Parts: sequence; C-alpha cells; structure tokens
Amino acid sequence: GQRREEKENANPSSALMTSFKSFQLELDTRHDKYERLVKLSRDITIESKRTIFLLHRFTSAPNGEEILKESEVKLDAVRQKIKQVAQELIGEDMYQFHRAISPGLQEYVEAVSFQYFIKTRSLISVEEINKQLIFTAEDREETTNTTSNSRDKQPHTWSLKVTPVDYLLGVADLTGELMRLCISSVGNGDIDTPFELSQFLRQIYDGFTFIGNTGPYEVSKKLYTLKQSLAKVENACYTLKVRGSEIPKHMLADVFSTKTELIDQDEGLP
Amino acid sequence: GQRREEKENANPSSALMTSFKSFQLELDTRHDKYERLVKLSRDITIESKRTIFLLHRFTSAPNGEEILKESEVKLDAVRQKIKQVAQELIGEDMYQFHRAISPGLQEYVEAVSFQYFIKTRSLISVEEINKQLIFTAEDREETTNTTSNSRDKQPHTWSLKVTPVDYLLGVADLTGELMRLCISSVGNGDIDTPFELSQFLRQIYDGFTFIGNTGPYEVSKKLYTLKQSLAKVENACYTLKVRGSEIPKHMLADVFSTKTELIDQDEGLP
Amino acid sequence: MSVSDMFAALQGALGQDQDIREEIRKVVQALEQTAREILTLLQGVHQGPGFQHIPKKCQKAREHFSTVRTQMESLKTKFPADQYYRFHEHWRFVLQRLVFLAAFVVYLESETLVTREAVAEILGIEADRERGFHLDIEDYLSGVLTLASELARLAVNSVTAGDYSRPLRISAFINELDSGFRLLNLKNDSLRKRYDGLKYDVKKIEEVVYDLSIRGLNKEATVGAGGEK
Amino acid sequence: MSVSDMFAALQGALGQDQDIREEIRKVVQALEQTAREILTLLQGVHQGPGFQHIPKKCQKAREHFSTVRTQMESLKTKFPADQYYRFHEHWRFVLQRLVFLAAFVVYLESETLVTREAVAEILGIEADRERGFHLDIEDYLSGVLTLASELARLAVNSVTAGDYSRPLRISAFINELDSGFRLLNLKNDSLRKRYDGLKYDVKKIEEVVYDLSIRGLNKEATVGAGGEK
Amino acid sequence: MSVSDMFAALQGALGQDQDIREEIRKVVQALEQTAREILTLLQGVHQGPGFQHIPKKCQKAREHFSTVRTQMESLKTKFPADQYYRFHEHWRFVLQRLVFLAAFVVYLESETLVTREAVAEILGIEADRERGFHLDIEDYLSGVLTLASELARLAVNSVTAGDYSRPLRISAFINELDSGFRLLNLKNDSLRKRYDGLKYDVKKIEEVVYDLSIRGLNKEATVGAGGEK
Amino acid sequence: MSVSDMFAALQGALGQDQDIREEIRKVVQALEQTAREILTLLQGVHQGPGFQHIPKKCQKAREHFSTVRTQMESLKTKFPADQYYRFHEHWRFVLQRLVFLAAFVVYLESETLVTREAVAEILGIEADRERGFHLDIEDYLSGVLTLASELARLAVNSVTAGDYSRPLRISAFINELDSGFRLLNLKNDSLRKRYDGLKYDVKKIEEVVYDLSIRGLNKEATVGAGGEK
Amino acid sequence: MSVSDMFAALQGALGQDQDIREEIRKVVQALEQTAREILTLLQGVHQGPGFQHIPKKCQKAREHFSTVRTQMESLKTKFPADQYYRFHEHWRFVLQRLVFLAAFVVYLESETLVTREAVAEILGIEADRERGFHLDIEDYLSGVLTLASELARLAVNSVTAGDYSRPLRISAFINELDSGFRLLNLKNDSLRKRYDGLKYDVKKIEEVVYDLSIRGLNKEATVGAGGEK
Amino acid sequence: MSVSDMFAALQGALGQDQDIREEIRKVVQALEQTAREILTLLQGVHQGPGFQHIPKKCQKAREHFSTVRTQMESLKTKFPADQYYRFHEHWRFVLQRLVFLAAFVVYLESETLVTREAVAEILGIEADRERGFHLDIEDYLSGVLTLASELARLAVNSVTAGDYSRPLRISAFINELDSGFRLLNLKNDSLRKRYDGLKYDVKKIEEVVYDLSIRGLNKEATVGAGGEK
Ligand SMILES: [Mn+2]
Ligand SMILES: [Mn+2]
Repeated sequence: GQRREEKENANPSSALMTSFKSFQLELDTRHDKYERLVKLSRDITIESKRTIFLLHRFTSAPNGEEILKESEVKLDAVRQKIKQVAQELIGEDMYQFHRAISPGLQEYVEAVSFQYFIKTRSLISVEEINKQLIFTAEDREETTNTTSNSRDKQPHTWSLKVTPVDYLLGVADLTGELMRLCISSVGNGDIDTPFELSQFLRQIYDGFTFIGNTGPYEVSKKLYTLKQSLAKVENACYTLKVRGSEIPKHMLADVFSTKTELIDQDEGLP
Repeated sequence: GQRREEKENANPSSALMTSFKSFQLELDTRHDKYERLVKLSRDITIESKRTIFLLHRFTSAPNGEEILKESEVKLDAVRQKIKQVAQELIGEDMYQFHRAISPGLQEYVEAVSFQYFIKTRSLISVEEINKQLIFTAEDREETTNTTSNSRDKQPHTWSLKVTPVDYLLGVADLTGELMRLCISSVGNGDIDTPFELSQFLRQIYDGFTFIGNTGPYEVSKKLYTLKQSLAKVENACYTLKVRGSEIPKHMLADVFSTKTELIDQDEGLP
Repeated sequence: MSVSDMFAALQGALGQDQDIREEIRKVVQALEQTAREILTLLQGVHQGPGFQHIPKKCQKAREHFSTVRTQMESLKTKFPADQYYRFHEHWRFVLQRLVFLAAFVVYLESETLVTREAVAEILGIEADRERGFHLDIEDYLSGVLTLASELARLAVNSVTAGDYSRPLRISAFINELDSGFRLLNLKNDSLRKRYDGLKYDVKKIEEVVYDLSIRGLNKEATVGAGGEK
Repeated sequence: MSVSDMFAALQGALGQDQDIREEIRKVVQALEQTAREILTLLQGVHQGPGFQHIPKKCQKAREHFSTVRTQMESLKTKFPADQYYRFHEHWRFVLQRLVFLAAFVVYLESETLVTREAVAEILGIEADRERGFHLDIEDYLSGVLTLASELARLAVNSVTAGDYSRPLRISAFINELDSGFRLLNLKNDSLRKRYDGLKYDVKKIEEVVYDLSIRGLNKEATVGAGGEK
Repeated sequence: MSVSDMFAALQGALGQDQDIREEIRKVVQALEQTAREILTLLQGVHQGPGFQHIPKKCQKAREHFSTVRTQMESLKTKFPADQYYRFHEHWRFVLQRLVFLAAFVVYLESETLVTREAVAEILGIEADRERGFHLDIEDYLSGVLTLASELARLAVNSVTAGDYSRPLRISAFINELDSGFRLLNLKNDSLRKRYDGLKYDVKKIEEVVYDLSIRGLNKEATVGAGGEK
Repeated sequence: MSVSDMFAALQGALGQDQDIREEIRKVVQALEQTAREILTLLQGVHQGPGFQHIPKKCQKAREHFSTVRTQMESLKTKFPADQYYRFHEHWRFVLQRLVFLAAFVVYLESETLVTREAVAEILGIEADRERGFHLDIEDYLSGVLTLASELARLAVNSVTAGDYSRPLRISAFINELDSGFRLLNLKNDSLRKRYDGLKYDVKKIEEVVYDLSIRGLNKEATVGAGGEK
Repeated sequence: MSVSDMFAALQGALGQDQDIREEIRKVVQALEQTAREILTLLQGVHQGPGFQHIPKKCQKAREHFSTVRTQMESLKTKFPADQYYRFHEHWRFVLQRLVFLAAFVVYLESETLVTREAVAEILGIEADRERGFHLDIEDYLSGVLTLASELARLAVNSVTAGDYSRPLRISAFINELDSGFRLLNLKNDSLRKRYDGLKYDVKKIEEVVYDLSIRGLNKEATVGAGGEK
Repeated sequence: MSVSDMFAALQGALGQDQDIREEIRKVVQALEQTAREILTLLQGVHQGPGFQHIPKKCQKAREHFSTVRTQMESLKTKFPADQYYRFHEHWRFVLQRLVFLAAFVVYLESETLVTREAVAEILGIEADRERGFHLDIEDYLSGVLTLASELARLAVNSVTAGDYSRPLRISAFINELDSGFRLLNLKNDSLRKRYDGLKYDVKKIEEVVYDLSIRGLNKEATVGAGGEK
C-alpha cells in the first residue's frame, strides 16, 4: 500500500529521485557542519567578549596579575573551541565555511591582541596569533577520547590560519577597546597609559591609512570609527596635559598617591 | 518658605518667566487643538475606511440598495466629524493644522468618491465634495446645545474645503479600491463592470499623467501604484474577453444565470 | 546589599533571556521540519492519481500532527507562560504554516472551514489566550488565507483530473470565505496585503467555473458530484 | 458556527487591541507630565543656592511620586496583566526616566544607589515579573546610567558652589557603579552604548577630583565634609 | 463635467500654487543673503579685539535690519494673507535665523531676552497672527535656542579675551532661559530636539564657571564686573 | 617587528589578493560573453519555426561549450586550487547560468535532467570537490531551477506552435523535479528563494495543462505524441 | 591676495554655475510639459475606439514634436556646448521619456524600431556627440526599453479591443528587440536593471499569443490581419 | 538597417565607453596610492616628536607631488578633453583628497591658505576650465574644508606636544577661513553639509585657546612663540 502511494507523486526509484536523495545527504552534511561551525563561532565570540570585559577590570583592580592569569585561562578555553573548528575543517576548503567562523575569529583576534597589548604594550602579529592556533594530538586526547584508535597512533596536528582580513578587522575593533581603556585610565588617575595609547593608536591608524581602500570594503568601513577613537584618545591626552600644566610635574605623583589613599580609605569603610 | 524656594531657580515674576508662562499657554492651546484635530482625523479615517469595506460588499450582496443606504448613513456620520473640524478651524488659518486633518480628508474623499462611482459610474468633482461640507447652525443645534445663546440667534455656517491635493490623493487611492472592485466583480461573474472600470481608470490615469510632476511629490509618487492598478484591471478585461471569445455573446447571459442559480441553491442548503 | 551583589544578580537575569531564545529556536526548527513533511504529503493531492487517495493522505497527515502536538508541548515549557508576546516573533511563521496545513486537511476531509478552536486543538494549543499558549487571531487568519490560494490551485488541477464538480464546491466555499473577510476591518498591513491576494484566488476559481459553464460541464459536474457523495 | 459568525467574533478581538493601545497612550502622557514636573524640581540642585535646599526638594519630589503611583495604578488596569511585553514599548521611555528621577532623589537623600526593589516601590510597581506590572531590568539599568550623567554634572556645580567634598563622594559612588556595570556581559546594543557613556562621566568626575587635588582642595574637602555630616 | 475637464481645472490650481512658491523663494533668497551679512558682522564679537567694538557692531547690525524689513514687506505681497501656514516652510528657516540675529543684538546691547513683540518689530512683522504676517511662536523659540548656543560659545571666548565676569552673567541668563523652557510642554519634534541641545549649552557654561571658580577668578570677575558697570 | 612593518606585510597580502581577483574577473567576463551567445542561440526554440530546429540548435550549442571548457581551463590557473571558495562569488553567477544552459540543451535533446556529473563534464570541470575545480551543488541546483522557469515558458510557447503534447511531458518532468526539491532541506537563503519561485512555474504549467484538458486537446496531444515518437 | 578676496572670486564662479542650472531647469520644465501632452495624446491608443484613430494621433504627436525641437534649440543655448555631461542629469529623465514617445509614434506608424539617428532628428538634436547636443546612447536604449513595456500593455489591450493580429506582430517585434539587447554588454547598473525587466515583457506577450492560439484566435487573426492590410 | 545591425553598432559605442572608464579607473587607483603615501607621511606631524620635522616632511611630500603630476598627465590622455564632466565622478574623490594634502603642506610651510591656482599647479592641472583638465571649484572648497578639520586636530595635538603657540595661530587662520566661507552662497548639498561641519572645528579650536587662556598658557605661548620665530 505505502509503496503504491508514494508512486503517486513521483517514482521514488527514478534516476532523478535517486540523485536528489544523494543531494539531500550532501546538503544536509554541509549545512550541519556549517551550523556546528556557526555555534562554535558564537561561543568563541561570547567568550572572547567576556575576556575583553574581564581585561577592562585590569586597570581598576590592584590584582592585575590575577586578572591576567584568569584571562589566559579564558583564552585557552577559546583556543580549545578553535581547535574544534580546525578539526571540523580537516580536508575541507576552509573558505567554504569562512563566513561561519569569521566573526568568532575576529573577536578572538580582538581579545588576544588586547591581552597582548596590556602585557607588552605592543601589537601582536598575525603570525604570532597563528602560531598559537596549531594544535597537536595530545591536546586532543585531553578533551576527546572517543575517536578511533588508529588515528591516535600517529601524531597529528591541526591548525587554523586567521586571514589577514580577519586579523585587520579584529585589530580595528581592538582600537575601540583601547579607547575605552584610555578613557577609564583617566578615570582611574593613570596618566601614563593615555599617552602610550595615543601613540600606539596613531601607529595603527597610520597603518590602516596606508592600506586604505586596497583592502575589502569592511576594512575601509572601519576607518571612520577608528578615527573617532583616535580623536577621543588624543583629546584625553590633551586634557591631561592642559590640566597637568598647572602644577610642576614632580607634584603629580603626590596628587595621585593621595587620590589612591582616598579610595583605599573609602573601600575600608563599611 | 515656598516663595523663597522657587526663587532659587529663577525669579518667577521676572519678565522672562512671565513671558514664558504666556508662551506655555499659547503653545498648549495650539497643541491641544492640534491633538483634537488629529483625533478627529483618525476617526474620520477609520469610519471612511469602514465605509469602503462596506461598499465592497455591494457587489456580492443582492441587497445593494440597503448597503448604499447604510453607506450614506456612515458618510453622514463622517461629515458630522468634519463639521467638528470646521468648527475648530473658525478664525484659524486652516493650513496651520492641515497636516493634522489631511489624512482624514483624503480618506473621506476616497470613500465618498467610491460611493459616488458605485451610484453614478462617474467621478465626483472636488466642488461637489465641498458642497457637502457646508454646515449650517441647525446642524449644530442637533448635536451641541451648550454653546452661548447669542451665537444661536444668527444663522451660522461653517465650511471646510478639501484642497486640490487632498482631493487628488484621495482619488489616487480610490483607484486601488476600484481595482479591487474589478477583481471581485470578475469573481462574482459580473462581466460589465470590469470593462467600465478599465475605461474609467484609464481616464483617471490620463488625468494624473496630464498633471504629472507639476503637483507635489506625494501625487507623483502615487503614479506607479496607479499604473499597476490600471494594468491589473486591463488584464482582467483581457481575460474576460479571451475566455468569452469561445462562445457566442448571447450565450453568456445563460452561463451566468445558471451560475447565480447554483449559488442560490448552495445558499439554501444548511 | 552591595552594589556589586546587585549587579551580579542583574547579570544572571540578563543571561537567562538569551538562553530562552536559544531553546525556542531549536524547537521551532523541529516544528518547521514536521511542517515540511506534512506539506510534501499533501502536495500529492494536486496530481492526477492523488485525487483518489485524499482520505488516506489526510489520515497520514493527522498522524504527523501528533508529532506537532508533542513539539508544541515542548515549546510551551521553554518560557514563562505569561511572556507569550515577548517571544512571539520566533514561532509566528511556523505557526501560520501549521494553521494552513491543518485547515487544508480539514477542508479535504469535510469541505468546511476549520474553526480557531478546532485548529488549536489539532496543534495542541489553546484558542483562548487566558488558558495558555494560544493561537493569535492574526496567525489564524493568515493561515486561512494560504488555504484559499491552495484551493484555487486545487480547482485548476481538479479539472485536469476530470473532476468537474470540485471547482464548483471550492467556488462556493471561497466565496463564503471572502464574505467573511469582508466583515473584518483590517488594520494590520501584512494581513491586509495577504487578504488582497484572496481576491485573485476568487477570480481564478471563478474563471475555472466560467470555463466549465460555457462548455456545459458544470451541469455534468452537478450530476457527477451528486453521484460521488 | 457559520463562517460569518466566526468572522464577526474575530473582528471584535482585533478592535479591542486598538482600544487598549489608545488607553495606554493616554496614561503614558500623564506620566510624562508628572515626570517633567519632578525634573524641574530637581534641576534646582545644580544652582548655587539650591544646594542648601536639597532635603526640601527631595521631600517635594516624594510627594510627586505619589501621583506617579496613582497613574501607574491606572496604567495597570488598561491591559491584561500577562501581556506586559505586548505593550512594553509604549511605557518604556517614561519608565526609564522615572527610574532616573527616583534614583536621583534617593541619591540626594542618602548617597546610595536605589535598588530595583526600592525604585519599584517608589513607582508603585513590582520588582518581580511574577507579581504583576514590573520594572524590566534593562529599563532599571538605563535609568541608573542617566543618574551617573547627572551626578557628573552635579560634581562640577558643587565646586562652583564651594562644596569641595561632594565631588569626592560622587567619585567614589560612580566608581563603584562602574565596577558594578563591568560585571555585566551586556549584549543589548542600546544599553551597551549608554554604558559606554558612563566612562565619560567617570572621566569627567575624575578630572574634577584631579583639579581639586592639585590645589590641595581635596584635603580641605575631607575636613569640610567631616564637619558637615 | 468630464474627467479631463476636472483634471484641467486641478492642473490650473496646482500651477498657480507653483508660481507663488517660485516668487516666495526669490525673496527668501534675498533675506538669506542679508542674514548672512548680519551674521558675518556679529561673528566678530568672538574674537579678541571684537569685544571692544560690540556697541558699534550692534549699531551696524541694526542698519541691516532695515533692509530685512523692506524684504519682509515684499514677502508679504507674494501670497494671500490668510495662507501663511500654507507656505510657512519656505521662510521658516530664514526667519528663525533672523530671530536669532535680532536676539543676539539685543542681548549684546542690554543682556536681556528680546520679547516676541520686540523681535517682530525689528523684523517688520507682527507678533500676532490676526494682524498680518506674523512671527510664529515656535520660530521665535527656535531662534532663542540658537542664541543659547551662541552665548555658550561667547562665554568661552570671553575668558580668552580676559573678561571673567561675562560668563557669570551668561550663566545666570541661560539658567533663567532653561527654567523658562522647562515650563513649556513641547510636542513639536524639531523644537523639542533643539531644546534637548540646550542642556549641552547649560553644561558647557557651567564648566566655564567651574573653571573660573576653582581658580578664584570668579571673585576677581565680580569685582571687575562691579567696577565695569 | 614594528607596527608599520606589520602593516606593510599585510598590504602585500591584500595586494596579491586583488591581483588574483582582477585576473579572475577577466576570464569570467569572457565566460559571460560565451554564455550570452549560447543563450541567444537557444532562445530561438521559443519561436514558432524554432521548434523544428531544436536538434540543430542543440548541436550548435554543444560547439560553444567547447569554448566554455577552454575558458574554464584558463580560470583554474588563476588561483590556488584549494582556495576555490575564497573566490567563489566571482564565477558563481556565470557558472549557474552555464549549468542552466547545459541542462536546457540536455533537456531539449533527451527530455531528461542532466546529472551533476554530466553537466560538470560539459563545462570541463569536476563534480567532486576533491578532484579539482568543481561544480558546487548549490550552483547546480540553482541552474536547474532556472531550467524549470524556462520550461514553463516553453510549455506556453509549445501550445502556440501547435505542439500540445510537449506541455504534458514538461508537466510530468517539472512535477518530478518539484518532488525532488521537496526532499531537500534548504537553508541557504538565495537558493531557498529561488526554489520558492518553482511553485509559480509548477502553477503556470498546471494552468497550461488545464487549458488543454478543458478543450480536450490533451487527448489529441497524447495521440499526436504517440504518433510523433 | 587676501583670503576674503579669494572667496569673493570663488563666489562669482559659483553664482554663475547656479544661474546656468536655473536656466536649464526652466527649459526642462517646459520640455516635461510637452512630453506630458504627447503622452496623454498617445495613451488614447489603449482605449478600444482609439485603435481606429492611431494615424491621426500620430500625426498630432508629430506636431508636438516640433515644439520639442524648438525647446531643445533653446536648451542648447543655455550652457557652453562642451559641458554637456556637467549638466546631463538635468535633462536625462525628460530626454529618455521623449525618446520613448518618439519611438512609440514611429512604431505605431510603421511597426519598426526608430534608429538613434531618426529619433535624434525628431527631437532636433544630434546622434553624434561631436556634432553638438546629442542623444546619449544609454538614454536612447532606456527609452527603447520603455517602448517594450508599453507594447506589452498594448498587446493586452488590443485583444480586449478585438484586434487579434496586433499581438502577433508585437510579439515578433519584441523578440527581435530582445535579441538585439542580448548583443549588448551592459555594465551600467540602472540600464541593466531596466533591461532585466524586458524579459517580463517578452513573457507577457508570449502568454497573450498563447491565449489566442489555444482558442484558435490567432488563425482568425491571421485571416483578419490579411484582410485588414 | 536591421535591428541586429543597429544593436551591433550600439555595442561598439558602449564598449568604447567602458574601455575609457577602465583606463581612468587604473590611473585613479595609482593616484589614490600616491595620495595615501602622502597622507601617511603627513600624519606624522601629529606625533610629539614630529613637530620638529615638519619642514623635512613637507619637502618629502613635495617630492610625492611630482609623482602626482605625472599621474595626472597620464589621466588627461585617457579621455577626450571635452568630456571632463562625463567622467568627473571617477576622480572627484581622489582630487579632493589631493587638494587637501597640498593645502596641508602649504599650510605647514607658510601658514597660509593655498590658492586655487597654486594647488592646481602643485597637482599639475589647470585652475581654469578653458585651459584643460581643471580643478573644479567645489572640489577645491571641499579639500579646504578637510584642511580645517585636520587643523582642529593639530591644535589639540600641539598642546599635548607642549607647543602652546600654534593653536593661537591656527585659531586666527580658521577664523579667517570661516569668514571666507560665509561669503559663499552654497547650494550644493554635499558641500553645504561639509561646510556646516566647519563651525564645529571653529568651536573646537576656540575651546583649545580657552583652555590655554584660563591657565595663562597663552601668554607663555606668545612669549615662547616670539622666541621661537
Ligand atoms: Mn569590541
Ligand atoms: Mn484605500
């Protein structure tokens, strides 16, 4: 009965139907992979954003080292996710799934370069980032043991390369975070960071200017925001300079130690 | 105490504060009037739209006369609202509040011209519309008796003039309703109305073409939709003609009388 | 309570909302899959031999609707019952499609319009907002309008399949539907737009009836229809 | 039930929704008027002599809030209690503004951050969704951010009025607020944007404190502040 | 009357309207030119030496306003007197600008706010709608808000020019203006938006006064101001 | 490495990418030109006399496809083999068009659906990603959907040319295609959209078959078709 | 040279440009008026009885084109001959419309496509850029595409008016036009878009021919047409 | 002439136009590259130590401008001289940018505004349309407005770098520029909009000068400046 009924629509064993069944399989496989990658990318984005939020606490807290350590743990977790991405892409043309993973990778670049700046006051290179995205089999064993034995025997490595464009877009967004860092540095009485930041941001801005519209549209689109961020940082430095001009430089340290005491006192209160 | 406190902000009896208090009064009066007019306009719109909905039932129902009467009652109610508008505008520059009332007036034009078309198969003129918008005091007494006696003694008239642009915009929207009327006429087996409508719509379309972009932007903006409506009506006529071509014309009447019986039978069933 | 305690609590609440939406999206995807299966099943009626198997197809579709009900049951658990409209957009589209499918089955079975109550029951939800996860009125109407389109197509294909009575019955049904819609004072833009499409369905069916009439096939149909019932 | 009866019932439901929105709009307008009156009252604190009358102004504002509560009471009756989010957009803006005003009063009275529970009580609504018309968390946070801006301005004007201790206290308060917000993982675009503004308020206040410090006025302030309390 | 006759008549009415607008546009262009000249003249006060020549600049500006009056006279003749609001948009912008310029002159002369009557007289129009081409209240208020912006800038430049008392007087004036505006129940979108800008002007001036206060320059100013008057 | 060195290196990489794209664009333009020529050739089948020359037209089209293969050979050399999807967008459109053209030729020749393997061979590329420059499955499906549209048009024009059997065969073919597509779980937006268009093609062909049926021309067709083969 | 001298000189140049544009706008308005009159005149052909008066309508239209030529003559004098493209946007729209109108007249008269040379002559301009105010090639093509749309409409209305032969001739003409366009390598976005619309016109006309064929009306048409000629 | 002959001829003309545009695009890309290099070079002046190297940077920029002139020479050869405005959009953006860069260099060298003639010479083009490839007046003005923005930024960064005299000189320059612009009767929308931005630059610089004045740094500057020169 059922057989006959299906026949009404179209012969299920016709050549056409057979090939469409294979298309179904192929499309579903691809879409499922794409979906998994989108989800991984979202996780990467969320965790990277949280790392950035965490790092913004660095300036205000006396427990700087702790926060740096915590951020390292978080970024390691992100990299484990990226490893999963790399595993999904074995044997694939990564560009086929690039749109799925690009937002996550950009956010990772933003987070990792933010941490790097805080630690070293310099810009992490794309090579440096990619070096951290080479994963070996041992890494894998720690997390997933369910894979077949045959594979485990030979030492595998998986890697993922952040493209120059993803890197640039991540760095462009980094400048927004650096601007926030600058504004809150002033808010925390830190008078050196803003000047360092203005110099650093200017270098990045010059770099983007140099690239100009040779990159894809998304990159040049960021130029305006980048310029705004730079202007905000320059204005902050200007304000510090102008206000600082009223007293001899050697007195500044006094001013801020007083200030810190005041805050410490406050925190000691109930 | 209170007096002193108010002084803190600004001297309430200062020349500036006094004049701002008068501004407050003037602005509030104006805004209140505007608000009242917007509300009236909304009521006019809603009731006009309902009249149009009602008139669309005309084609399908055998009780045509009743529906026409009902629509007349509804339009009378709308005109009572317009009278209130006219009363609000006594002594005012009506253009000051034109934006408040224009949407309602356009919808009224649409409704009244739709009814007029159904009754007379022709286009109502703007003069004819405006003639119906002259209201006399007797009208007023019926509805509002609370006004001062002195005024009641002399016979008053209030009137409102629909502007040419409001008229045109209403007529442009009318064509959309006529298109709907045409499509449902075909759906109801009425083969004359579509041809009449196509001729009528073409005249209106020619009229709008003639005016072209000499009118304001809103008018020329309607041209595209108008053209679409006309095309739909022309296509409907075409279909009728093509299908009708298969049998001699004198048989058509038979076909449709049969059809009506069939429907009547159906309606008789439980 | 310290400021930082206050904010930690606030953070919890914000995260929860996101989780709910994620959960809802998953169930909605499953519903879409079931809806597609029902659609495939019912599409068969348009083709020649399919006309003879309408009852069997309806029966099979009914079975799929029990899956729908299970999925709906799951959907209801994903968010607080009184926040229906907070998340409405997520299931709106699939719900309209399911209304159409249920209405199509009911029409094929009994040539009547499914009521809002009946469709709600088929989908395992409530017709009445007070009683739980319900069927929004606009979603119900939207599904009914899709039915009208499908019936216009069915009228055309009935003729091809040699069934001359069905178009006449569809015509009567659609006319009644049209009269119903004329009672509504629609404000909602998207619903109004979709309603305008109904006129074309009416017109299409009328053209079919017209074609049958001028060939005298409508009389044949009435006879045939009488015999069929 | 005939098709036309069905549609007549449907029409009733559609009309009702429109009526509800109209009613809500009216109450919201009245709330906006009251909010404006409270604002005018509180603006006085920025001006020289106003600093001395803060307690009296707060007391007066408290009286206005009883009007707010009456209006809120009326608002609640305008729609079914479990459809809060269906109509949320209508009162969102004025609610955020009222949160700010209440938070400002509470700050001026006690230099503390009003809790969500307390502000809900002042406005005569619930902090908890389950218990009735409530204060959405994002609206609360939005109102708190407006408070931060206002305090930055107050810090500047305190100096002009010769009160050198208040900026220091505001600075401590705003810093705590900023720490609190850093705990949140904000997703929402508009709230995130407004939060970015907080950094500028922090910066502005810090600059005031800096100006006082380099002139040694902060010490004077601590003394003065001590004496004032 | 045939449809095409009807449209010909409508076309006539529309054409006439266009001609009127063309005429109005020409006069408005001339007014804009004059306004630009007055603006150039008054901009001078912001620059160092300009402060000493304020009276002379005001006097010169007064002369230009007689040209304005002549142009206004011409404008009035271009359209039926009772259709002011039909063509309002055409001159609205330039009229607001002229109100600002007149208000600026009056402020510079006497540090008072020009009344609506006075500004109407300066521009050669009526304050009252019934009496002819008049100054719409919202246009008057809009011009006054532009004055507030300009004064914020003047406060800044006064300090540069070494005049420390002017900012204090501007601050008092702007505060009074702000209180006045808070009395108004603004609905109109564009005016409301412009009013929202006023708070930035108030804040800017507060910061200037703050800068003077923290350096003790405000006392110096008061002394100086006392001596100046 | 200094920041400016880093950006110089990035700039190098970006420049290279641009050069590749430029090269690809040139070959794609040539492909578009060839595709347009094949299209012009095949358009002829819609016109009356064209029906008799279908075999000859197909043969000619086949010759053009050898040009396509040469151009494809050149395209493959323009970029690294494993970066197909990096530059996919450049040739996507023309490839879909070529798939359509090949599928049209094959349909005209044998009234069957060209397989993915066969079409890849006609275009001189691979069906399988691992083996080199390949035909993406979505591009294949997209080309097939264009074929469906073209066949709807062909059905209409067949009737005009007096061939009443072809529409019936097209109808059967399109129905099979529609069933095939309903097996697919389409996510991709653009393919999904194009697939939604298929239902209009199905409907159009159903209406053609309806027109033939109601006039009894379908029987004539079957007879004729039988004789024709 | 002082800055203000420099700007005074610049103002001179800017003013001149504005005057030219003003002048051009006036002539263009007149051209639009004439174009509108021709359009209104030709719209009549869609009307049933209008079919008999086509020759008279064409003749009348020809008279209007002499007005066009006079206005074009005036337009040419308004700007330096070598700045055609500086002001192109001003007359582009009306020129395309006039091309369409001329092409429509020529089609109605002789059922041929007007050449660029011929249309330029009708409008009193040059086909060749070197020889003066010319007809830009894209504007010519754009006008021709409008003609195709109009003819699709005419085909429909011809049938309604009982003329069954005209659609067949229009169909042949449009097919030729379509082949012509396929020779072009269009890059221009707006023209390309408009060209994409052509295929809908082609399809529409094919469907008209189909409707005639299936009812045997095309034979009737051929006979009738034969007799008509 | 057959339709297809006509279209073959048209294709020839269209192809030519496309080739010209392709050629222009290439040169414009090269110009953009050079412009970017000059920009990167000049950005250095904002950096603290950069202030000492201004003369050297200007000299280097001057060298780049000789490349610009060569590229401009090439650009001129790409299209018929009298079709400047046909292709204007292609180079408009880069030309405005180059005007800004030239104006910036000239300002840094001599603190004067470059004239249109001078900037044309730097770029190797004409100031006068009659004499060849020229600098459109609006492009010149647009470049000058970009200079104003850049100088506002330079004023800020000068203070940071400890140069208190430069802002005073910039302020005077910008005021003069502002007066110049007020002489112009701008209609052009984009230029007008950009001009509206100038008043923010003026205000920004005034605030910088204010900040210096209130701290007595402007006197220090004058002294320093005196010594520096
Ligand atoms: Mn970020
Ligand atoms: Mn309507």
